[in-house]
Amino acid sequence: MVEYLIIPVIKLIVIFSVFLFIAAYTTYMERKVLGHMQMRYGPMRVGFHGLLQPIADGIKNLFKEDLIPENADKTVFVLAPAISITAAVILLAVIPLGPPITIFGRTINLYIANPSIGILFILGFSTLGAYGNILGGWSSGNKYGYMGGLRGSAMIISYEISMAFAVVSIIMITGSFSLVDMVHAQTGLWNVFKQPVAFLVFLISGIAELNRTPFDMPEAESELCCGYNVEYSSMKFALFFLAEYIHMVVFASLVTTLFFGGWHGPAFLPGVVWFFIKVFAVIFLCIWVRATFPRLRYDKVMKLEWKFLLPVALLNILATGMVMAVL
Amino acid sequence: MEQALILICGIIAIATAIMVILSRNTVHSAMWMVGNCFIIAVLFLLLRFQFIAILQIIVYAGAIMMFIIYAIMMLNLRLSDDSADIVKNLLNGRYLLLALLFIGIVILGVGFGPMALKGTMTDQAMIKFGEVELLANYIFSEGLLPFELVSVLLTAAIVGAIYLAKKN
Amino acid sequence: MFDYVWLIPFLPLVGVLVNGLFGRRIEKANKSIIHWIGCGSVGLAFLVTFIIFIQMLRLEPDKRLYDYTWFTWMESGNFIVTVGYLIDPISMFMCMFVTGVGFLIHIYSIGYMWHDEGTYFRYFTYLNLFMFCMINLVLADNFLLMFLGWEGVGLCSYLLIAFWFGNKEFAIAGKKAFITNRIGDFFFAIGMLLLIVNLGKHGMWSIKYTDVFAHVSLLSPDLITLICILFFLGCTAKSAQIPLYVWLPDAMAGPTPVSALIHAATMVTAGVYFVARCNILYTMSPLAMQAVAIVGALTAFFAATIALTHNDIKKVLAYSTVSQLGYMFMGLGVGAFAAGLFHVLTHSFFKALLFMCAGCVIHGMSGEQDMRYMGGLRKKMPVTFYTMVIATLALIGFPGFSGFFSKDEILWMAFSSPNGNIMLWLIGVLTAAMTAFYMFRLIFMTFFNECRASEEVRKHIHEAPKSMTIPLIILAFLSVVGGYIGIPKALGGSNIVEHYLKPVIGLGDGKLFQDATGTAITHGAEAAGHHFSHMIEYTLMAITTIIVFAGIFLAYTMYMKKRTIPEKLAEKHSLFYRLLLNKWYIDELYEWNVIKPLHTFSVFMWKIADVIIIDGLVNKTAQFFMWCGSMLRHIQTGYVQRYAITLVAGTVVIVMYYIFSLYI
Amino acid sequence: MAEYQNIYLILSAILFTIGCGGVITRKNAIVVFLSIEIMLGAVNLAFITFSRANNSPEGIFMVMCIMAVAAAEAAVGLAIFVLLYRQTGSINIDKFNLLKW
Repeated sequence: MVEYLIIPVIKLIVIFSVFLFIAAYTTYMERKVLGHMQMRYGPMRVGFHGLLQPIADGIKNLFKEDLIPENADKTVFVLAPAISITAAVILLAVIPLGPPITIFGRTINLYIANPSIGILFILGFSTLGAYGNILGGWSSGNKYGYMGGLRGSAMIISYEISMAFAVVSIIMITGSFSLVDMVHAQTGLWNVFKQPVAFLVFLISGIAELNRTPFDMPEAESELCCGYNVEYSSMKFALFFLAEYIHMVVFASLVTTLFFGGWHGPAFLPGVVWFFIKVFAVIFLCIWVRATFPRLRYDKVMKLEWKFLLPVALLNILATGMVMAVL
Repeated sequence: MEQALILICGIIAIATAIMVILSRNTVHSAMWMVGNCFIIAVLFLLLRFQFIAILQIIVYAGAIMMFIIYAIMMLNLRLSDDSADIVKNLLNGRYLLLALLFIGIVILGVGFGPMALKGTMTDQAMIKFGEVELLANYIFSEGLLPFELVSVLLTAAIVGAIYLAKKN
Repeated sequence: MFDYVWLIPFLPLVGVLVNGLFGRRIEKANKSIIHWIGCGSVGLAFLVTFIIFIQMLRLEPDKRLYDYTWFTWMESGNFIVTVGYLIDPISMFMCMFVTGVGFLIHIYSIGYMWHDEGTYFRYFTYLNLFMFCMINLVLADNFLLMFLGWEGVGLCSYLLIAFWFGNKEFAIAGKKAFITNRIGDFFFAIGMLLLIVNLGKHGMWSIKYTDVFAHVSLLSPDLITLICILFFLGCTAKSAQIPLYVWLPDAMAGPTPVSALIHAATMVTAGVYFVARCNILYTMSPLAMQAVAIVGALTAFFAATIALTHNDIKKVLAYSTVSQLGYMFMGLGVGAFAAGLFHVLTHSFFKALLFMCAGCVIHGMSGEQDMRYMGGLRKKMPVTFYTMVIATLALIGFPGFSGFFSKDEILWMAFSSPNGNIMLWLIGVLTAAMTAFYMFRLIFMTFFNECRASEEVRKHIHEAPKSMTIPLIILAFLSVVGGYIGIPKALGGSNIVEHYLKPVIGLGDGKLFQDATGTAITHGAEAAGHHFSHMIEYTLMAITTIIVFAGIFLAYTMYMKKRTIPEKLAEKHSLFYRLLLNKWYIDELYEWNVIKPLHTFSVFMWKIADVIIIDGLVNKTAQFFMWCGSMLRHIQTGYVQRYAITLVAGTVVIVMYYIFSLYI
Repeated sequence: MAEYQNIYLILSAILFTIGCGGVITRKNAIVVFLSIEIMLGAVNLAFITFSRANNSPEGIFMVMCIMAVAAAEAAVGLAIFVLLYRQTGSINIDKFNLLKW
């Protein structure tokens, strides 16, 4: 009973709140980092150096008026943010945060589940996030939202492919779909050194999956005035926003797990700490990319995927296979 | 416990399936269909086939249904042409008769028919099969030829789809 | 031991494939490669033949039989046909001169066909194909493979006669040859099937020569006669005998080397070869032998009379060929198989030579074939002239030349053999006289007196190129010497040919094929010496010679001394002259008696039976189904879901059936 | 596992029948397409059940093949629908009857 119900529930609650907290503070981090990169301070007012800003934003969103446009398909309009946040949160279930720890004489694994198909689980459910975007954009009955939804879903479907192919090469050298096995396999050398090409492909297509700046097709403020969530307000908007940042954190964890050796690190710090250090490093990288690159034109985005990333990922698989066959 | 789960899932599956064909709005149909796919995946999980379950989600929910919704949106379809008389059509006598016949036959055949084939594998092995390694071994040894043929089929489908969708 | 015999047919086949498949490109690149391939393959084939021939000669005479099986051609129950080649004296004898003379003619063709643009490779492909078929015909060890070659040479003959198919007359000549040959082949095939079926009744499911000849006693004499006659009908078409000779003179439409190769030296002797090959069958059927002899003699005489009046140089030679083939069949018919084959050999030398000389003349005369517009070529074409005179002397049987020995042998056999009689001899001698006359008529008209050609043609008259004259000289040499291998005993020779062929001919001693136990007639060559003294032989020889001289003299007076005589004669006996000039109206006879009725019948079948009855039936059937379709098409509503319902209903029915069959 | 197989099979049959009904009655081509997907899902379920009940791997393999076929079908089918829509401005399948007599 304890083994199968209480501990998982506790783990669920802990991990869920930790990641929600991290996601909330990622918004703060983004604003701060961007601000400093652009020679300004970012939020400063609420709390020390604006530390309470995310909480203030949350409260503000909660109390805003909830608008539903007349033209909207109401059911879908309400459903879309829910889908989005669910698809994001569900991914947390399989991410291993650290090596097993012992509390009160019990060995506790620092993950909710370790299915044999872990990475497929992530690939499968991360795509579902696109439903939120596309349905939200379509259901609001607004042409910008509609355009954003279409563009976003097309891009996500496309980049999903090269992302999966980059993962395939990792699966090949690991010989398992389980994320825990993947971390274990990197005890000696991190995958980023074994599979640099796959890492780059994964990073680029991952940023695209997140709809982040060089690839922020569905939102594209200057073109589509915020795209799919143009009609959303208050908590629904907050859910979209949160989902996006949870996605980003999960993506950072995934990069850490797949390429940076998960919780592995010098012994002077516990594994969980190493894991989060790496996660924040990757998040920082994402923010840095956002601050650096301009948005690509839509057709160039597609061209980059189909004519560059996909062939490169395929060739990488081929090369991996050949090297494995030789060794 | 398990039986109850199966029954609940089954009822949900049937309900979502019926909603697919009853919805007047095409997008709603597609969304019910996504739900149906999920429930089928859950049923696969209950049958201890993790791999097939996640495949069901990736392929159906992730790819096919995404395509379909995408297509619906591109064509900007909302209400179906026949939205007025869906129920009338469904309750048409001959269709109902056919459907009842069908269910009856399958229940007759399935419920009391003997299970003639018996595989050579044990239950444990089959559980393993639900994971990945044994299935991979099977695909790349005995099932290699059909597997490759399927890949050819997919390639052909992609080429065909691109050709069809291309504007001249 | 002779296991490489397959090379002989294979080499020309390689030539066919290379020239036939890539010839157009090769010809564009370098024309001379074509004839290097064409001639080279045949030359190599000749070389292989020669080696095998020498090897065979070194064996004991009664061991000169080797059957090489290459592969199984077809198999049907017990009946197995193999592709195999038989090496024995008779096949090597034929193969030697087929490849040898063929090779010379290939070389000659280089010069003759060089100016044909774009068809050069086609020509050599056909020639090589012909060699392939002819070698198959000669070397085959069973009837069916021989028939393959037999049909093949017919095909090549058609292709080559109609080589310049742009000319409608030539194309018609080709068709005529082909169809006439088909008629013969039809009888031939029936004969072969009869043979297979009747041997099969006795459990002998093989048509190899060796097996057939060993088991020929299983067949009843009447059946053998029937088969022999049917075979002979096939031979009359291939070897241009009465009644199916009509195609050969028209076959002169083809290029002259083709006439030399096919219609004088090799293909037309296939019939002679075949009868000689089946001599065991024929000797068992006196009636068939009689028929062969009589048809041969009649043909010899008949064709010679036509040749008397013709003015086309090639036609004259063509009729002369028919006439000489008649001689050969006469020889075979009286049982002198060796003599017949000997004449085949010598005839192939001098007739090929004659045609090639005629080709040189035509070549020199810019394509003119009518002798009335020739004359005086002696000075301008010396090589051609001398070789042609040698060939003519050989043909008319001038003492000392090859034709003398072979022809004399046949005439002597016709007189002395138990199957022969004085009438056959008389016809033969008369024919010889006519031969002498028309051949010298040809020589005088062509080479002597003043040139009657037009001014323009006269300017271009020239000797043929080296590649054409060298084969002439070689053949001229052979025409003279070739006869000396067969000097009869009466003249102090030993008749090598007869000795050489003895193991395979007839039922004498040392035969290679198992003989039939039946009551065959005594062999002519054996019996001849016993009945008659050398004195009679000398007398007959002298008479022949004198008559030949008379013929020459007559020609000399008519065409050298008093050149008005021919015209006067023609006027005086205009009926007879026109009869000869129009070939006894045989073609017209066939036209009225065979072709016209056939044509009428065909038109009837076409207009009534085919169009009205059969087509009507088919159309009505089609209309019925169209009507059915127009009724049924209403099912095709265009509504996908209707189809789906039908599909589901069908599935329900099928599944129901299985479920209920499961429970009941 | 074997004791539940009949539930699965009956469920599969019902789902298949519902899909069938959709194919037969609906006029909207995309809904027809979705109904076909329901049928495929039902078939997959049956295959998996048989595979489990009989302890044989062929069923699983078959399901993978069916999924591949479904994906191919979706790609080509949707391309055709888009094309038809461009041509006729509708995807009512009763309007596509050019091949009728």
